[in-house]
Order: sequence, then C-alpha cells, then structure tokens
Amino acid sequence: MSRENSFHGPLADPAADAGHLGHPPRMGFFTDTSVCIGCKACEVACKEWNNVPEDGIDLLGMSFDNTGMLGAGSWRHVAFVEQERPLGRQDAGLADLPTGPSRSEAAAETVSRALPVAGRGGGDLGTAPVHLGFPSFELPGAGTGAQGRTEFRWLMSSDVCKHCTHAGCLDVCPTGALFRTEFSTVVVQEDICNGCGYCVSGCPYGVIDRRPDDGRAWKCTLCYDRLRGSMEPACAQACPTDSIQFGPLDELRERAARRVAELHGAGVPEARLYGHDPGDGVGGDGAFFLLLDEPEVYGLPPDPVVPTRDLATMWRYAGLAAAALLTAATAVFLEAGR
Amino acid sequence: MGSNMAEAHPVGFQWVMEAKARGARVVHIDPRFTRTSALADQHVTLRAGTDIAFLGGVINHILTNDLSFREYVQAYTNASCLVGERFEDTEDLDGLFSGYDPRTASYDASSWAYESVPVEERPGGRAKEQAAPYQHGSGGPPMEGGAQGIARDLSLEHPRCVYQVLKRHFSRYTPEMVERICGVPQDLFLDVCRAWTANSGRERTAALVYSVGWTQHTVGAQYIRAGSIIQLLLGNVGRPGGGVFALRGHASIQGSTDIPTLFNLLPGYLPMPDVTHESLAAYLDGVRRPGQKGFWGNADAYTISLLKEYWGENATEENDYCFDYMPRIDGDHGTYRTAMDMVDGKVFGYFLLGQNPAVGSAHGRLQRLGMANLDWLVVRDLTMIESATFWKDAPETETGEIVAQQCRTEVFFFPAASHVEKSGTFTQTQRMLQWRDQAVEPVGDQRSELWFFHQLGLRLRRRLAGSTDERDRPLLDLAWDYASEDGEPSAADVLRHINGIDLRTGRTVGGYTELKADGSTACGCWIYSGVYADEVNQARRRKSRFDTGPYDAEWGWTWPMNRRVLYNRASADPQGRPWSERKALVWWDAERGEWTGHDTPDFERTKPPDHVPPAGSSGPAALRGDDAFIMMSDGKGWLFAPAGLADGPLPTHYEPHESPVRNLLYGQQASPVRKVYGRPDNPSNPAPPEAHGEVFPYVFTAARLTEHHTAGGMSRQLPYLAELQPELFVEVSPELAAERGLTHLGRAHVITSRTAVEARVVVTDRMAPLHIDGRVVHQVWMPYHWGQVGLTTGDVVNDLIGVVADPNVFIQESKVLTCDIRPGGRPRGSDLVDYVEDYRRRAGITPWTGVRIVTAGGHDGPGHTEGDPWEGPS
Amino acid sequence: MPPAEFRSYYGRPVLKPPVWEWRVPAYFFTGGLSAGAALLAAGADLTGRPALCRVCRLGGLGALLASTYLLIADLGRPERFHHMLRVAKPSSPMSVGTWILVAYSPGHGLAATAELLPAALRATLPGRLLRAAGRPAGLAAAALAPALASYTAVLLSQTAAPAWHDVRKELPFVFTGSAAASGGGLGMLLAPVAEAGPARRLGAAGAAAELVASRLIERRPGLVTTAYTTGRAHRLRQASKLLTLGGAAAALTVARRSRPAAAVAGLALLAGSVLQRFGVFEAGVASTRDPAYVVVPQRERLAAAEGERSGR
Amino acid sequence: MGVRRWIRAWPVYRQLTGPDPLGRGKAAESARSAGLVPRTERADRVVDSVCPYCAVGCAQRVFVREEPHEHVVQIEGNPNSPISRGRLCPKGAASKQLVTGPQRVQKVRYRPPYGTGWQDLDLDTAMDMVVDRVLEARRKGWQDRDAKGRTLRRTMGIASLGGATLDNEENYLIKKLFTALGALQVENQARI
Repeated sequence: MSRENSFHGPLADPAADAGHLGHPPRMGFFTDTSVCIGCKACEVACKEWNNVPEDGIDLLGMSFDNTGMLGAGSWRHVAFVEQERPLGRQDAGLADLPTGPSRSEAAAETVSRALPVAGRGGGDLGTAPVHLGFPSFELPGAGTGAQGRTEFRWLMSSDVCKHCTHAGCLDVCPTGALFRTEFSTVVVQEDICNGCGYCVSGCPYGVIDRRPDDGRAWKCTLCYDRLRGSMEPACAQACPTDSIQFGPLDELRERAARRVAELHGAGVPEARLYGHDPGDGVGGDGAFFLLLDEPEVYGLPPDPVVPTRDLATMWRYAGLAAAALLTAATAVFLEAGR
Repeated sequence: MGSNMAEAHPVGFQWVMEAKARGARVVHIDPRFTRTSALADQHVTLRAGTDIAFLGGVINHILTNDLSFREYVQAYTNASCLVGERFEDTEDLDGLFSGYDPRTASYDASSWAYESVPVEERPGGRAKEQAAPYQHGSGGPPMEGGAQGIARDLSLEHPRCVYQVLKRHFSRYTPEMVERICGVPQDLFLDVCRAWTANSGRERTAALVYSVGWTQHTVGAQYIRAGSIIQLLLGNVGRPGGGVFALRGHASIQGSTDIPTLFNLLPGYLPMPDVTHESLAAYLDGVRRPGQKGFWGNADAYTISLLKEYWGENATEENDYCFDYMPRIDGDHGTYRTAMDMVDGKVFGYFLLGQNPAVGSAHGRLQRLGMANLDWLVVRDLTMIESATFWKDAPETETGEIVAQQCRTEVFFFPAASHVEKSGTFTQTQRMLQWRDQAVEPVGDQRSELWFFHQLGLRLRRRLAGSTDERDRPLLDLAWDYASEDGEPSAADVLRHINGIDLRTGRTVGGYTELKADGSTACGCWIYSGVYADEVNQARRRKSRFDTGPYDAEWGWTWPMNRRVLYNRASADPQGRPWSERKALVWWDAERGEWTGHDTPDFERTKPPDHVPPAGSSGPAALRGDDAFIMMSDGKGWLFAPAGLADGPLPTHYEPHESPVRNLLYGQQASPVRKVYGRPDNPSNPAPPEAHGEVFPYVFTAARLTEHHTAGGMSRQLPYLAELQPELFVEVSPELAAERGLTHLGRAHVITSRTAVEARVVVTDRMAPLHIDGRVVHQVWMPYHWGQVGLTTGDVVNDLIGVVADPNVFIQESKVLTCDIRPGGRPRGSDLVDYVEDYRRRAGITPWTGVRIVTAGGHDGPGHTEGDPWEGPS
Repeated sequence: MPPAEFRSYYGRPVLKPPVWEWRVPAYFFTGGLSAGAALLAAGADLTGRPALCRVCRLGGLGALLASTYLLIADLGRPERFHHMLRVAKPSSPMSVGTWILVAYSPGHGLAATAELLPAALRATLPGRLLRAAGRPAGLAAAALAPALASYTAVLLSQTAAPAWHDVRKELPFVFTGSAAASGGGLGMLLAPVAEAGPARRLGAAGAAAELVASRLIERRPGLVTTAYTTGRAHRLRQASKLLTLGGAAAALTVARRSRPAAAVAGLALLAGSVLQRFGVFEAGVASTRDPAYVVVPQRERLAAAEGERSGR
Repeated sequence: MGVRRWIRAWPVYRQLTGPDPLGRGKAAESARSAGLVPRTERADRVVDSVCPYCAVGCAQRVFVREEPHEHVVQIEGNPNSPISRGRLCPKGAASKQLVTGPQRVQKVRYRPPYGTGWQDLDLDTAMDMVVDRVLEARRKGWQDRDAKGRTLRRTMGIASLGGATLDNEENYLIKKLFTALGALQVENQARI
C-alpha cells in the first residue's frame, strides 16, 4: 500500500495504514453544538464508564463551566460561552429592557486575568484544583437605554478528543502505548504508557494530559472497549438531545453537511463545521463539530496542524546540524594535526 | 413557563428539541435566561410572580380578537354556562370576588355557582383549612345535578355566560398593563400571543409546560388555571401536541400524589375524611352528589374497595366497612404547619423518608428548630444528610441557638436501600408506572421502606396483641399479610392489591370499572386499577419502542387504563371525527360502533358521539356523547370554576406576598386568601401598601441546577456531580452588580427578614433588570442545593424563605420574595442574628407584617397572626 | 504579553503546557555534553591526547549516566522505562532518540570503562581486550554522537508548542552548537591546556553556531519570537548568550595560556549551554500558556490562505 | 520456544514483519487491548430499572456481576425506552456512583438525647426502640373527639415527611400503616 500520506494530508483509511486488515469502518463523533443544552451528561457518563477520577471541585466563573478544559481527568468538556450577539433568529427578549452594557467580556476577563497565575497557566483546569481567588473587574456604569445590551446568546459545546487522522500524540509516543485501533480511533493503552509526557506536547488541541498521581497519560478512548462490544460510547448514548452523535465517519460527515445546510436555511448563517475536512492540517478529525462561532471562542485552535507534517524537514535540518557537528569535531583535530 | 425544562428535565427536553427540529416554535418565559432559553426561539424575561398578569393578557388578547377555537370552546368547555346572579367579579370589588370574609380571610364560594345548580352555603374557612381542591380529587368538586339543567347560552352572548364573564374579568389585562406589571415590552408580549394563537386550532396544537416555577406561589393553583384556560380556549386539551404538562421533580412524586403520603388525601385522590364525616354515607356525599355526571359518581365503589383492602374481612357492610377506623382531619396538617407545631412542642416523633427538610424545605431554620424540639426523629436515607446531623452542624449551632448537649432529640439513622436494591414501581411525570426489578441485595443494615414499614407494622401489632383498647383496633384489624420473599414483603403482591382483587375469585380486577360498592372487591388505589390486570404486572412491560407504534402502549402502564392523553375524546369533534387528519388521535368508528384511534380512548368505548342520556341518570351514565371531560361533574372543561377553589373562580393577578411594587390592577395587593402564619419565628418582609419595603428592594427567586438534585443528598455527595457545580453562587445582572458593588466571583450575601446567606457572585448578562411601572426592578437568583454536609457545602438558600402558602394546596411561596444583597461575606456566629435583627428593625417588621391580608377598597383588615405572638402594635 | 487582538475561551490556553520539568532540559544538556565529549574523546584518542581523551570519556560517561537518570526520572512511571524499547517509531523523536542512546551508550560506556581500568588489571587478558576495544568503541560512540546531540532538537520541534515547532530549522543548530560548546567546555575545564586545543576550538565553534542560530530565532518574523524575547526564557537566554560569548572569546584567547582561565572559560561554556537549554525549554512552555501564540498565527495563516484563494 | 514467542510478541518484530512498519497501530497493540471487551459483557445479569432522580422516568439497565461478590458494574440508559431512548442526564449518568459510592451508610446510627456523637445500634434493637417510641408518641398526642364532640380518632404526636423518591408500593404501606395508627401528619415533597 502507498504510504504517501502516512504522516499528513488526506488519508482515506487510517486503520489500514496502521496495519489493521479487514477492519470495521472508521467510527467517530459528530458533535452538533446547536442542540447542546449544556447538561454535562456526557462528562458524567464518560467518567462513570471509564472510571475517570474527580478532578477538582472549584467554581471557575466561566459561565456554567466548572470543568475548564479537557484533560486527564475530563475526557468530555462542555464549554459555555455568553455573548452579546444574536443566535440566528432567536429573540433573547432583551430589547427595550433597562439594560446597561454587556459584561460577558468583563466576566471572561476576570477569569483570564486569574489564569496566568494559576498553576500551569490554567492549562491544568480540569486536572487539579485551581483556585482563582476573588478577582474583580471595574464596575460598569449603570447604563440604560441606548447603550444597553439588546442581543444575547449562550453557546454550549461538548468538546472531546478529536481522534485525528494524523494524531500528534500517537506519532510522538515512544512506547506504542498510543496506537490507532481498528476503528481508526486513537487510544492510550494503559498497560503500556510509561508517562513520558511527550503526547501532551504533541497534541495540537491540548487534549491529552498526564495524571499527576498516576503518572500515565489519559484521554478519550472513544470507548474502545464498548466499540468492541458493538456499543455506543457512553457520552453519545447519554446525550439527551443527540448533540453528540456517534457512527461511521462517512455517514456523520453527510449528516453534518445536511445539518449545516438546514441551519443556513433557517437563518443561522454562522453555523460551520470544524474538523470535518480531510484536507486540513491533521487530515480531518474523527470527532468533528458543528460550531456557531470561530473555533477559538470555544477554546479550539483555528487551524491545527499535526507537528509530524514537518517531520522530514526537521530530520533534514537535524541531519545537517549533526553533519556540521561531526565536521567541526573532525576539523578541530585536523587543524591541530597540521 | 415556570419551567426550566432543559435544566431540570434534560432527557424530557429531547422531545422539545425534536419538535423544534420539525419546525415547532419554542418560547420560554422565565425571570432569567436559562439553558432552556438558550435553545428556545424566543425568550421572555418577566418579573417573578407576575405570570397571571401575563397569561391574563393572553386570555384578553384571545377574547378581544376572537381568536379562540370556537367550535371546541362551545362543545367541550363551560363557556356557555350561565353563572348565578349573585356572582360579583374582581372588577366590581377591587380585586375580591363575592363571598369574601375578611375575618377568616376566606371565601364562601356559593355565589360562584352556575345559575341553575342548587348549592349549600359553605363557609370558606373549612375548605381553606383542608387543601380544598385536593379534597375534590382530580375531578373537581361535586355538583348536584351537574348531569342536567345547567342554563346555557350557546351563542356565548349572554352577559352572565362564562365566556362573557371571562371577557369582562380579563379586560384589564391589556398589553400596556402586562408591560407595566411584568416588565415585558408590549411588542414581545404580542409576539408570544401571536405565536400561541397561530399555532392552535384544527390543524395545529400548542403545548404548555410548567413546573414548580408555577406551583410554589401563594396563587400557584391559579397560575395553572390561567394556563388551562388559554389551552381550553385554543382547543389544546385532549389533543395530540397539546396539553398542560406538569413536569414533576422526583422519580415518583407523581406516584406519591396518586398514592399519597399527604395528609388530606387517600389513594386515588379520595379525600381524607374530616370531622363532618361521622359515617361513610356522609363522607361519600361530600365526594359526589346525586345527579352529577362522570366517573366520580362511582366514588362509593372506589372508597369501599379501599376500605376492604385496608381492613380485609374485618370491613363489612354492617360496620360501614370500618370507615370509623379512619382518623379525621379538621384543618391544615401540612408539613409547614407540622414544623411549627414541632417548634411549639405539639409533635413528639418524626419520620423522614428520603427527605431532607433541613435543606430542602422553605424556612430551613424553622425546620431545624422544630426537629431540635422533638422527642425522637427517624431518618431513613442513602447517606448522612443535614436533617440527621442538625444537632451537631446546623447553622444554628454556629449562632448558639442549637447546642448538642442541650438538644434532647433522639435520632435514629436507618440506612436505606437504593433503587437497584429493591423492586417496585415509580410513577413518572406523565402518569406512567414503570416497574424496577431488584438488581442486587442491599448490604449491612440497608433496607427498603417496604421492609421497614412492614416490619414496623408487624412489631407494633405484636406489641399490641391482645390489647382491648378501642384505639388499637384499626391496627390489629389491618390486613397486613402480603406475600413475602425472603422476609421482605413482595412489592409485586402489594401492587396486586393496589390494582384490586375480586374477592369472589381471588383474581385481580381488570380496571376500575369492575370495582363494586358491595364489598366484593378490594382495591388500594382505584386509578391504578388495571396495572395488574390478568394477574400480569403491566408496569413491568418493556416492549421496545422499535417494535411498537407511536404511543408505545406496551411499555410500562399509564393510569388511567393505560391512556396516554387524558380527555382524548376532545381530539375528535362533537360528531366523533378528528378535528383534522393531521391531528387525529381518537375517533368514532361508526361501522364497528366504538371509539378507536392511536391511543386508548378516554371515553366509554361504545358510547356514540350523539348519545343523549335518559333523564334522571347520573354518574358515567349521565355523560353525553360529547361530554369529553368525563371526570368533571358537568362533563365540560372549566374555564370558570363555579366551585372547588379557595381563591376564586377565575385567576386574578395578585402581587406575591413579598413584592416591591403595589398591585397595579386592584386595590387588593396580594391573594386575599393566602395562608399566612403570623409568628415571630416566621417574619415577612414588608410589601406595599406597608412601609419600608425599600429595605428589601430586589426580587428574589431560587431554582435548581441540572447538576444537582433537590437538597443535594443524592448529588453533593457524588464527586462526579459535585465537581460540575462546586459552590453556591448568586446570579446578578451587570446593572445590579454596579448598583451594589458586586464583583464577578467575589463574595456577597443575600438578606431577608429570616436570615442572610453567603455565596460567590456570578455577574451575567443572563440576568436583566426590568422596567416595572416606570422604575427599574432587579432580580436575584440562587440555586438552592447546598447545605453543610457533602463534598461541596454552603449556606442553605431555603433559610431565606418564609412560610406563606397557597390556600388550595398549602404549597409555600418560595419562587418569589424580596431581598437585599450586599458585597462580602455574611456575619458569622451570633453576629448574624444581630445583623438580621437590625434589618428587621429598619424595616419595622413585626409578626403583623404581611398578615394584614385585605387591602382592597382602602380597608385596613385584621392581621392574621397566631394567637398573640408578642406584645407589639396591633 | 502579545498585543495582538484575538479571541479565546476565557483566555484559557488552547494547548496543554508540557508536563516536563527541569529534568528534561537538563537531560538535553547532559546528552549534548556527552555527545560533545565523545567526539572530543575519539579525536583525542586518534590524535594522541590521552589526558583529553580520558577526561572526555569519563566526563562523557558521567553526563551519559546523568542523562539516562534524568530521562527515566522524568517518566510518570519510571519502572516502565523499558517500554521505550517495545517499538521503533520513526515518527517519534523520543523513540529514535532512545534507540540512538541504546546504540551510543555501550560504545561510550566501554571506552570509558577502559579508562577506568585499575592498573593491576590492565595486563590481564580481559584487561587487554578491553583496552583494545576502547578505541573502536569510542569511535562508534563518536559516530553516533552527532545524532545524540541533534535529535533532541527534533524532539522539541515535533510538538505542538509553537515556540518549539516554529523554530524547527534553527533549533538543531542551537542544540548541536550547544553540545559542541559544552563538550569543548568540559575539555577545557578538565584537560591540561596543552592537550585542550581541539576542545577550545570545538567550544568556540559550537558557541558561534549556537549564537548565530539563536540570533536567527530571535529575528524570525511573527508572534512566536516573542516567547524567546520576553519573560523567563529571555532572561535565561540572555545570560546564556553572555556566558557563551565570553567563554568562546576566552577559549580563543586567554584559555590557550592559562589553566585557570581555561577552566573558567570551560565553565562559562558549560553554564551557557545549560542556560540555553532551559531558555529554549521555557520559551516553549510560555508559548503553550498563552492562547495568543496558537490563535494569532493560525488566524494569520487562514487569512493568508483565504487571501490567496480569493486572489486567484 | 519461550524466547521465540517473546520475540514474536515484540512490537518491533511485528513492525518489521507485519503490515504496520511505522508501529502506530496493529504492531503496537498490547495484550490488554487485544483482549478488550466492554465490562458489561462479563455481567452475569442485566436488570431493568428506572432512574431515581427526576420524574421523566428514564429507563436504566443495571449490569450485575456475581464475582467476587454480587455488585453493580454499570448502570446506563436503556435504548428501548420510548421515554428516554437510552439517554440520561448527568444525575442519571451518575447512578452507579450513587449506588456504589462510599457515601452510602451501611449501619444503623444512633444519637441519644443530648448526645454529641453517633453510636452503633443493632438494627433489631433499633426497630424495637422505634416501636416503643411510636406507641408512646401516639399515646401522648392522641385525640378522641374535638371540642364539639365530633370524632377525631387520631394522634397528633407523630409526623412523617417523604415519599417522592419512594416506590408506590412503599408509599402505599406507609399511608396504610400511619392511617391505622391514627397518624395523619403524613406528607411528602409534593407539598413542597
């Protein structure tokens, strides 16, 4: 088989590329955030099934998000975004109320200002307890009428490991603990992982993390064991509104395209897919999303690229540097010998 | 409206999302923008406690613009019935209806009756003391002669016909008035009116969903009445996609109302006997009257079958089926009354069964002080809860009001079995019973309630065996011999007895129509009759949705008689044809001579649509072929309630007990019959026309979060849930934050005349201030799940709330009160007591505050205090 | 803090900060040092500089042992270190590096052991064999040393951390330069001035390469450079630059004459190398902690692609 | 033999000889992964249940394993349910933790009057003590007739609160027993 796109670019069959012969179709998630009600059933169902430990009982002040981000102790994470703008044709009912300026941004800033002083820059939200203290923002003037806010929307989105076609975490793993399954998903084998931590930095989405007490890296397995038993992943099964849909990736991509068209027709032009494109920097995600704003608003990178894409370049330059070193080391003696 | 469905019932909300995906318009009307609002097409912010003004506005819009479903209204509602001449409306009496007695703060409802129906005058005091509508079960009050002779004007033009009475009553509820009272801009309000009416009629239906956002008010029952009136006017009752949905909050709270652990009810909404019922005949006469229509006409069969189940062979016709064994009620014996009686030393022992009043009941402080004054307390729960540990860690231990060494209450904690450790049925919110099989044995001392109470009964009877005391007879004669499985009574056998047994054959009856008034059947709950038909546990059925039709008739069992949509006869027109093919549900099949359709018809199967009962018939036989509301004493849906409600035949906007504004519609400020308890330990914040309301300038409302469950015993102790909502917080608008100097994530405390509680501040655009009659009114919201035990702990929000109740059902007004909010933590220890006392002093609060109920017509009515609370102004 | 306007989720980082702590940059340093020393040792062996050869072999062994310890100690599950040997993955620089280390260590270890052989054992047959094997073993290690010195650059670049990934062309030169500088520094520190000529030249050459490559990083366009030119990374690298520059200058001047000066210069080069590794490490960490480093360049990239598409 | 098998199991060997030369898939599969099945497949019984939290009535399936002792291995939604279609909210999804968590109390606890801590008490003894107290409170609060001579036949000395999380069958017995005792202050969450 051609290994042309083993490291980057569109790859039709990642499981076959990883040596699985006669494998089932590629399975994945399509998370339609336009119907997410932010209940967090996905987070709990995931933890119940996978025995993921509790990871910090802290009020984060990020709307109703007290999980913070994906991590070793949170394999699903529901983001909550409050914004002063309308959602499609939704009427938030604020017009003509005696409102002042929006404070969504200010509240967000309260949190963002506290994050740099938190351990690991807030990158450990959802991994260990984080105390944000009692920061504050300047009090707004009590405005009314003209400068008052009239628009509002509340976005919710359940984030998860993307199970990339080209997975940074998998590529860098030195033990083979991370591997691609027959379902084309990316899974950490807990009996193998020795906690080198390389995958943590290899992931362009900031998904995988190491558990401090346990020492190993953990992330969503797309319920590998359940898939083996022809069961749906726990989060998708629990999701009350079917915001999390599970199935063969090809089917999901078709369904997602229809859904976007439907939303565009219904006056929600901001609906867009994220991670569905096999031509993107990671070869397309096994778990992709329908978003209602730019990805970075949900904490997602706008244009992630698997570091492996540049692997050849890196080795080439490393080779050059090595050659230079050898040359130099030889030269210093040659000169001396003269 | 009054429901945060996406958060409180997330899995049920999938059907709303499904409907939305098919093009349904979703409107959410709520004081704050919630996760439900986030998914709705339209959100309407309204001031908490003003829903009747809003709904009245909708009714007025429908009537003024003639938008009702005329044929439906004429055929199936009492719109055409004439109201008696003695009736006077709130329009005439400044917010009161005729029959009001300011001394007892109650109504004599006799003047509300239909023109031609004989009524006896009944002082309202008794009804008010007994949670009246429950007394009348699900079918409304008895009405003599309901079967015939009600004067009607089918043209709906007569000035005293219900339609015109309604029109006049709601004429004040204009869009302008809605805006001034509710704070909802007129355009927005009219949008909702248009959406509601445009989606109702032959081809379309609209559903109305409410939860405790509606019930926990002094006028809660009338909120629901107001919603029902709209749904009746628009033809949205008994039809697919229509209805008024009460979303209930607990696994079997519907079941615990059907098979009540409630003081005023017996199973199947039969009333608890009261002191006027010296005999079974007198009791039955209070339930149904000669000549009345509908299935309550058979109340004798239901009651006697229940008595046969209770006392078995000992219940005979000669001894009135042991009716005399029944304890009698003579007033309010509701849970709040009982808590006050505990404080007053009148109650000695208390059982708490999976319930945590120290956190979950309004005025938690009163609850805890009551519990601290008992002889003994039995707590049965899965985990250690605040109500079991109050003697050592209640907030009152911090203030010194409860000291363990001085608290005499003896506490027994019995660990309970969980839902997988016992078998039995839950009744869910749409009346469906679902059986659970036992999965595992409980460990240690963990036992089910079934075991506990069966054991308790056995041991009590053993102890009293041989007693000659007359008062022990009911216990000794009790039928208490249920089949047992390994020492545990068989839940299936109990369910069999609930279903009912034909004592001649020993087999289960097939349904309540088979119950007899001659003592030949025993039935524990007539509305559940049929759940064990053919000796099969119908609630245990699990036929997959993939294998059945759209109404999934073989999954569980729905009372009554496995009907999914109540009153579904109304889904067909008077001639028995579906109103439209699109909305067909049940129809008359003339060829086969029976009702048929997708659902089990809620009608006598072979009674043709044009049936006219012979003169003199009563009960079910008196129902016409187009009397769709088969439980009602006149067969009609009630727009106007000629009897049965303690607070008026029509919903009327009254301000909440605690409100920052004067009632703009009437001189009567708040419900004139609300149940108040004027006691020093139950103070109220002042409301207009009383002075000093400005001390508590903000509207307060509380609710639950998806991530927690009620008082937290089943969620704050679980790491996976505790981490999702880890701390008590209070939500305020940016405007209120500015006004009070509150900062996001900072600390603040909320104060009422009861206490102050501390929480983290969440400043959010989801909260918005309102224009109320020219001034800006702010609302404050808190979740209420916290207490001092568990993985996440916090102040008890229910401590902020005083006890004042709806006179119909005695449910407390906990969805709206007034408060103040200040930055920083609350005072600790005994300083807290002084701090709150200072607030009370500044607001001039005494036990008389808030209990001078009558304010209509400029009267200064009497204060309704308990006895002489203390020396003070009178 | 970069001034660029961008949107984020409550300012929360997009990426996970590395879980690696001080041991990892220390491992880079010791690995590089061992590699540099191995090269010098082999050259010294071939050119008859027994003292230089000896100190480099022994110093290199010490660095190798430290390096191995640091690598294992940084694992979350050190007892599973051998799992590194399950697979050989070309896509994983750590896997490649492990195998390089596996190949490199025996040679260097053997050569160093030969140096350590007590005099009493030198005449025995095993002793003679060992000493005979010392040279080829040392040469084998030296052959692999450049790989050992440079793969760590790929290890860092093969991550999503913008400050590491984006400097993938420069970083190998920084790291090999740093390895050479530290190896030279070691030689200068421990070997007599007379034999340390190659060490001084290697140190200076390495320092020059490191400084030039480092300068190139700082002059790259785009936001990511900020991670190197601000904060802790900047301070560490400034100090490194001064020490390296000073060490190199001394190596070419006073260190040729004075043993103490040589030692100080050697130490300066060593310290410069250590600080360089930590500086680079810190820059990478910083670039994961601030979402700007992720969002802004990616947005620019998308905008450019968009512009290209619409321009066509 | 052992060595050969060991070498064949070595992923590097599998890389070199199998279809996964890059070692990122099949070759890297561990023994645990190779034999992985959902733990529900090892359950001895699957029991139909219903979520104990809100009133939607979501169907649950309880997976039980007998070894090493009878225990719940998983609780999840039942996709066959026409009500819930297998879905659960966060609370329902936490049911296993609710049932199996360390917060569950297993033994009777007793706090005597004026006590400052819990004591142990045997279940049987506790039941008998409650019997004594029920009879005593019933007696103290007993009322035969009201001031007008009308029948009351009741006790106001005992009250009860709870039932909304209990089974219908349990509520039925509770109401029946209390009614026979003459206790009528029997209430539940429906009033709250």
